[in-house]
Amino acid sequence: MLRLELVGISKQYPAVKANDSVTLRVAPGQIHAVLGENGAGKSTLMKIIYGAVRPDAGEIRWNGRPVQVRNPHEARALGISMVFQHFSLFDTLTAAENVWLGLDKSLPLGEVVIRMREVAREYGLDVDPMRPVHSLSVGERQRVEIVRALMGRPQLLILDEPTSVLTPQAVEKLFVTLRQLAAQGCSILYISHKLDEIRSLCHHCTVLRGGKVTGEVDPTQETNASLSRLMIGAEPPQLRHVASAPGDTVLDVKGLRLERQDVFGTTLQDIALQVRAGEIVGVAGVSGNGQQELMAALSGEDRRAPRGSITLFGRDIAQATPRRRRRLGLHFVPEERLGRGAVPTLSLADNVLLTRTEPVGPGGWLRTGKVKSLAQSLIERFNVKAGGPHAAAKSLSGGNLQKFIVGREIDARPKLLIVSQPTWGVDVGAAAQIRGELLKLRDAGCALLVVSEELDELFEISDRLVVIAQGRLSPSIPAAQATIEQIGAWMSGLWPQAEAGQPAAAVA
Amino acid sequence: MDAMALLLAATLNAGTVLAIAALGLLINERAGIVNLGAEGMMLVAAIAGFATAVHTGSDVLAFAAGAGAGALLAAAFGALVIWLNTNQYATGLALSLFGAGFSAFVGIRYTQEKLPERMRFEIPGLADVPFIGPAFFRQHPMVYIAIALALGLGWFLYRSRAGLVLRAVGESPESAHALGYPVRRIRLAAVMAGGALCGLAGAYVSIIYTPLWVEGMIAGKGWIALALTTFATWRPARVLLGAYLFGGVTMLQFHLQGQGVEVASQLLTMLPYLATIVVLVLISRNPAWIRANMPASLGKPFFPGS
Amino acid sequence: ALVGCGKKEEAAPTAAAPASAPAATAKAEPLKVAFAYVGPVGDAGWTFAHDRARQEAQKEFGDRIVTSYVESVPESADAERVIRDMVAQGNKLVFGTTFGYMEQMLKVAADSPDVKFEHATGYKSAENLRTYDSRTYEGAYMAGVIAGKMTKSNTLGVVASIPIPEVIRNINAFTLGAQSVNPAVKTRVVWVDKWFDPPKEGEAAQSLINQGADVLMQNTDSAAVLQTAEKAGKFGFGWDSDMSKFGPNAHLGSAVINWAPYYKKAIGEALDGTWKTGPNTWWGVKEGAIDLVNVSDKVTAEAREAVEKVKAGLKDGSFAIWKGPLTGQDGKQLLKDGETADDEFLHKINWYVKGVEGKLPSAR
Amino acid sequence: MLKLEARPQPSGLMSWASPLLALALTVLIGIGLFVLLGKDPVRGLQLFFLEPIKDARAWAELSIKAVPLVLIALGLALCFRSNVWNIGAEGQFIVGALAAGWVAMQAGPDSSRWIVLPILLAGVLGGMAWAGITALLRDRFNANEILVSLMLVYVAELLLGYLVYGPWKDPMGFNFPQTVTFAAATKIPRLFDGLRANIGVLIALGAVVAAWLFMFRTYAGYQLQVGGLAPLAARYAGFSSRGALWTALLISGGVAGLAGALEAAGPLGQLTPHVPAGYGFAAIIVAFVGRLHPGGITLSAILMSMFFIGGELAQSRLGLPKSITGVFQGLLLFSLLACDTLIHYRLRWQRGARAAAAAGVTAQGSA
Ligand SMILES: Nc1ncnc2c1ncn2[C@@H]1O[C@H](COP(=O)(O)OP(=O)(O)OP(=O)(O)O)[C@@H](O)[C@H]1O
Ligand SMILES: Nc1ncnc2c1ncn2[C@@H]1O[C@H](COP(=O)(O)OP(=O)(O)OP(=O)(O)O)[C@@H](O)[C@H]1O
Ligand SMILES: [Mg+2]
Ligand SMILES: [Mg+2]
Repeated sequence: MLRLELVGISKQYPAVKANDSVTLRVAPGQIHAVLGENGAGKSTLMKIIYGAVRPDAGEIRWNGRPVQVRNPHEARALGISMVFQHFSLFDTLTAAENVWLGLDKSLPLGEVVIRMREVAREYGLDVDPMRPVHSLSVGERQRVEIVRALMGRPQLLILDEPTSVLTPQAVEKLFVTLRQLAAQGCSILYISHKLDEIRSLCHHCTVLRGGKVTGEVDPTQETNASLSRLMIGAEPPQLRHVASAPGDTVLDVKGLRLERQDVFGTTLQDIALQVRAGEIVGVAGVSGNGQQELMAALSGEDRRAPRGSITLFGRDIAQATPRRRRRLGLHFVPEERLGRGAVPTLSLADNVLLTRTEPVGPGGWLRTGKVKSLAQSLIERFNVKAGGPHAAAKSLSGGNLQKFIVGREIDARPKLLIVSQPTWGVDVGAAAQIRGELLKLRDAGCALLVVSEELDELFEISDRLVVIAQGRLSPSIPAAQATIEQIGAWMSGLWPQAEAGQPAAAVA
Repeated sequence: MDAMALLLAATLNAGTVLAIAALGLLINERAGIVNLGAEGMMLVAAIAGFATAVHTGSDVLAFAAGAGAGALLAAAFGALVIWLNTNQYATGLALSLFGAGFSAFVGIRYTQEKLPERMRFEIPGLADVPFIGPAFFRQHPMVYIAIALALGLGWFLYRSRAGLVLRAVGESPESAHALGYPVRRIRLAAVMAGGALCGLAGAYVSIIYTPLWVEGMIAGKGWIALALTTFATWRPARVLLGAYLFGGVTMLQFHLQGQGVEVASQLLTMLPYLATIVVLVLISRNPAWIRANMPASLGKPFFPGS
Repeated sequence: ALVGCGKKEEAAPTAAAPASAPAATAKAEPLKVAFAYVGPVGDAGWTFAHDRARQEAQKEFGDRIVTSYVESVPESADAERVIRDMVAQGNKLVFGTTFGYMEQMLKVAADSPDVKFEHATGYKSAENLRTYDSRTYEGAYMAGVIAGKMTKSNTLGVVASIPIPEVIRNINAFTLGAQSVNPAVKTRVVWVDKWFDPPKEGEAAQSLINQGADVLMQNTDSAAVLQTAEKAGKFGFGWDSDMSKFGPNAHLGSAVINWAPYYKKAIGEALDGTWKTGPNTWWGVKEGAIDLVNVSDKVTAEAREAVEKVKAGLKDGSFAIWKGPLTGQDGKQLLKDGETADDEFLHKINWYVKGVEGKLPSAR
Repeated sequence: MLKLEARPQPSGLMSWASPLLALALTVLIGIGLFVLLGKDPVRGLQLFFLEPIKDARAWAELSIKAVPLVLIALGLALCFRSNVWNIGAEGQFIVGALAAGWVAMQAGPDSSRWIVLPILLAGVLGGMAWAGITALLRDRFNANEILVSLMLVYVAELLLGYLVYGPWKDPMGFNFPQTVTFAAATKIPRLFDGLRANIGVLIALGAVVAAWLFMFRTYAGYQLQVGGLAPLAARYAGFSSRGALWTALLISGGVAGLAGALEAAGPLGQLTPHVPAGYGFAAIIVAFVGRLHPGGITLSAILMSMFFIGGELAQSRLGLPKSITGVFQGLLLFSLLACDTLIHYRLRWQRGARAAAAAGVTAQGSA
């Protein structure tokens, strides 16, 4: 008997059909992958199973019996738990309170704490129930989410992109837990863009494209290329990676120390880093280890850096404004597209003005014609799918907006481009295009600093790698000489020159 | 000494209106909704309560009518803000203006009405203790209810599961929604509870504090109640404290005048407002303090992705 | 709330009677008379008293006049528009019933020579604008006589609005009245800076009671002070109109203004063409414009007698309130023995008499 | 079952139709109200929508009310677009009037007509200074600007009271709370003989154009709005949020102060405790009903003034209570906010059992 069977599930959103007659069958104890590019409808399907979204048509069978899942409470009552793509935790509440909120039975809080400890011990997911969530690392937060999901002893656990924020070691630990769960008979629905993970973990894989099922395969029998073909209908373009010929030092950071500004932030300590013209330096690390703070200090959003700690072409820019840095040739692509890299409600044309001042005439007068034509040229050059220069930024899909923003900065002919998470949540096709553009820029002699949590990506495009952990930066290592395991170890703060006194504690 | 006791008593009385309304707004804000319409709700509740008292002669019914009127207006506000996602500030201001106009409009025929004789309350035994008696134990029951409300609300927010859910909704409606909590209905309930308390406070003004109906008689108390929630960093006990402090400054100003202090009355009257500003500055100066207490989604719209 | 709305029909102000006069019988067009009020009519107080007089005048002249009013006209630039509109509507006699319309009325009067203007409590006049007022201090003095007899703490309290001569006069008269029967009396004053703000008036009254006052008077427009006295078991008075129902136990009497005699006179003059500008008309007990009414049973016969004596004296002119020796708060002699104050002296009053505590806010 | 459904693109048609729909809704409710009160609704509508614009005099009177509303609302629109919640324009208006009044009182009978310029300038500076307090406390201490600016309204009112009751009192005024009437030279020039409309109309029209250009055609205006829409994006771009805070508050305080100066040296001609006439608060509605757009603000200020004047007329002609104005204004803003939903959503009629089952979710739309 199947644990879960979906028959002909459809869901129409005003603009798109997110699910189109989807059929899915999950056996007990099976780890079942759902694969698909951005917007393929994976999350929607999971939310339908979890009762958070209502399907327009179709049937859900649970253990052979047709059911209506009207809301997450009912899903949990049936034995379905979910860990969301975007964490659904409450920062100011404690871990125990967060878990409590995910339980339906009105257990007293004290009992929740006891049960949490039990579950944690059983699956090796240690978390301190009494700590407020904002004081936890990303990995710990995810453990809270998983513990919450497991508290109800589920028969089906849904995990939506759980590994995008974990170190390779933490991913391995998670897989151990998941395999243990599956062995106990719990079914798992596992969503990821990472083909390697799916091939090593999952027993079965359903591929979605444009809301429709395009294939059902045994992932262990597939290659990355064949999965990719199912997913996007083509293999991703191969990157042409020629050896770099680094030139002069463009960015020189030394002795950068920055007290954290925010109780939930990280203090930067003794950061030293050089980026030369014509090379890409990749910064690896688990999120929350100081990347945000480092980017803010480099971009000028945080201008408290000590004088002389950041120089661009030998010129001190530690306390320069972002606009001045841009004039000197430093451009930056932040990780949040909506709300930081672009103003959601403004048009693409207006968003051009965020970092580009060519259309600003004397006296601060705007030449609206020029603004529009610049936006139009970006749309064309970078192949952005949008309704034109007047389309609001928020109307674009994530990948297309990312192309627009990266394009906007590349088009400005930067001398140093700093990019944070260039392909976060972007599908394979768009990611390949963006990486290609970055490499082209490098070949044209620009210096690039790329921060990413995806090691594959860093290995693919970087010439040198550094690792950030607990607000400190490792020495750099040529990408060709580094291995995933080594970088994974460094991500826990364990690199050779780290002082002896430094705690070797795992970060995640 | 006796004058001191009476000053304390008057302070408690004056602070009660603010305390009840501010506790209501605190419930709103804990759920993430700012309702700038407090003044309007209180006005409509004041006339609703007063009219009910005139017609039925029952204070209990009058308070119920006030609370009901407040809740009703809050529900209208909530429908706009929570379901149609209109701007919270603009909608609240509209409610304030509408409430002022509407209460005046409906209240015209009540301006010359008077209420039946007010009962006097005292707690037997305690009321006769020197100093303490006149200061604390000869008050309208609503004064004690306000204190009980603050304590109860503190317990509710920090000890009960329902309170935890309320805080969770104000902290991150998206997460609460993902967990299956009916965020909008919870918010509406919070907004209506807040409206009901504002209504109770409004009714207290027109049937107990100044047993009359007069256009605009809330005279800014709704706005001050709004300031109190920030002042109190969204903690019930501190709301109570702030309300008494404010009531105290108001009464002190009259006291000083009566004592013949040589300062222009206008300057003395400024005191409560200046005090509010000063306290706001002192509280807000420490962003960490605000950050750790302020409901993170306060004033932001929520679009459930269902 | 909706119920109240439905019932409004009966309660809607009927005053602004449409100009549908019985057409055939009237020989001449009726004279249109308009009143601009500063507050809503409904309250027991200043505007209420004016409107009562308007109604009386309407009754007196029947279909020879048509009266209308606009209430709650702010004393801002808006007043000018309202008054201009009254002129544009064909009103030939316009009453402005608060001081704050002074400049606005002067401007409109200058532009409308064929319309006559009557301005209450002002001090500027023109060819077609004259002023009128009431000697409210006479009522305050009579209330003071009762207060002096009734106080046990020998402390009186006054909730005062704004420190213009009229209000200061009333505080002084109240004190003088009390001292005439009880020399030990002191008066405490709290200013609320508003004519009409019941909650604030109530708070001020409470504060006075807390400081020992057991008989209160107010020179503000609501019954809040009386109500506060009632709640605290103290005494108070009605002001401008009879307020006894707001504090049946606390109420000792109401100092009322009756504008009807003046309104009848002014309208009559306008009707028969004898209206002309002149000095301020300042009527009091003598002309029937001021009275202390509805004196409570709690007031001793002795006190009543004293009040009646004052009233009779004011009526026949044998008694003067402002008569030397009059000593100021600071001990300075304001009127020598036997000297009586003239109106000029009263208009410029800017001091407290001895026995009033605290400092006068505007004396600087 | 009616269901709200998100539109893929905001509707251009609805953004025009929504204000009209809101007005229609308000009028409809108004008619109901008139009927309920036993008044002739046609006459009532006439008083609100025809009388206030029937001739030159009526337009002149309308302009007296509309000019301060337009000026203040323009400043507020800039603030709200920058996400600065200045709701204390009333206080800035008062202090503007105070500063202007102080200059006007320095003028003697032989002062030149040009004294009007320093008077207006003083108004601007006064308003700016008062708004500057809010900006300072927000900037330095992070104090909530809604509450600070609001408390400062009360303080400004009392300050005005203190001055006109005390130091600035007309010595010949029998102690009445008012300053001397200003010298003739200080009077804001009128546009036409016999009508009260003054050059404030021209100033307001100029301000409308200037505000439009600033908001939509200058880099500075753009920066301000980015700060309002997405503070993080503004920081990323390097637009100073402090600069935006100060600019928005100073400009809006300045225009509110200017409006105060025009009022004091225009229709009032002296300072009394009655300088504040509620313009600062009414302008908030004007700004929102006008969609924070200069053109819309002009129209909505005219509409709002019609409500004010119509309310007065309804009182004197029909015996309706004055408070009906407030009811209408509140209703208009409510219905506009509700109608604006239709820009981003459409109403769909949904039938059948599924709809009934989904009743709980229905009202929630599907955003
Ligand atoms: N609440 C919603 N309203 C309208 N459209 C939606 C909504 N939620 C999702 N969509 C659209 O439905 C489609 C499927 O979205 P879904 O989130 O299921 O994709 P996904 O496969 O999870 O993508 P990703 O890999 O980016 O997480 C997308 O085009 C998305 O824009
Ligand atoms: N974090 C908490 N967890 C559980 N109970 C709490 C918590 N915080 C407060 N309480 C309890 O809730 C009630 C009222 O809380 P409230 O926050 O209003 O108190 P407070 O006096 O303002 O707090 P503090 O003393 O910290 O300033 C009290 O009984 C208090 O002990
Ligand atoms: Mg997804
Ligand atoms: Mg506490």
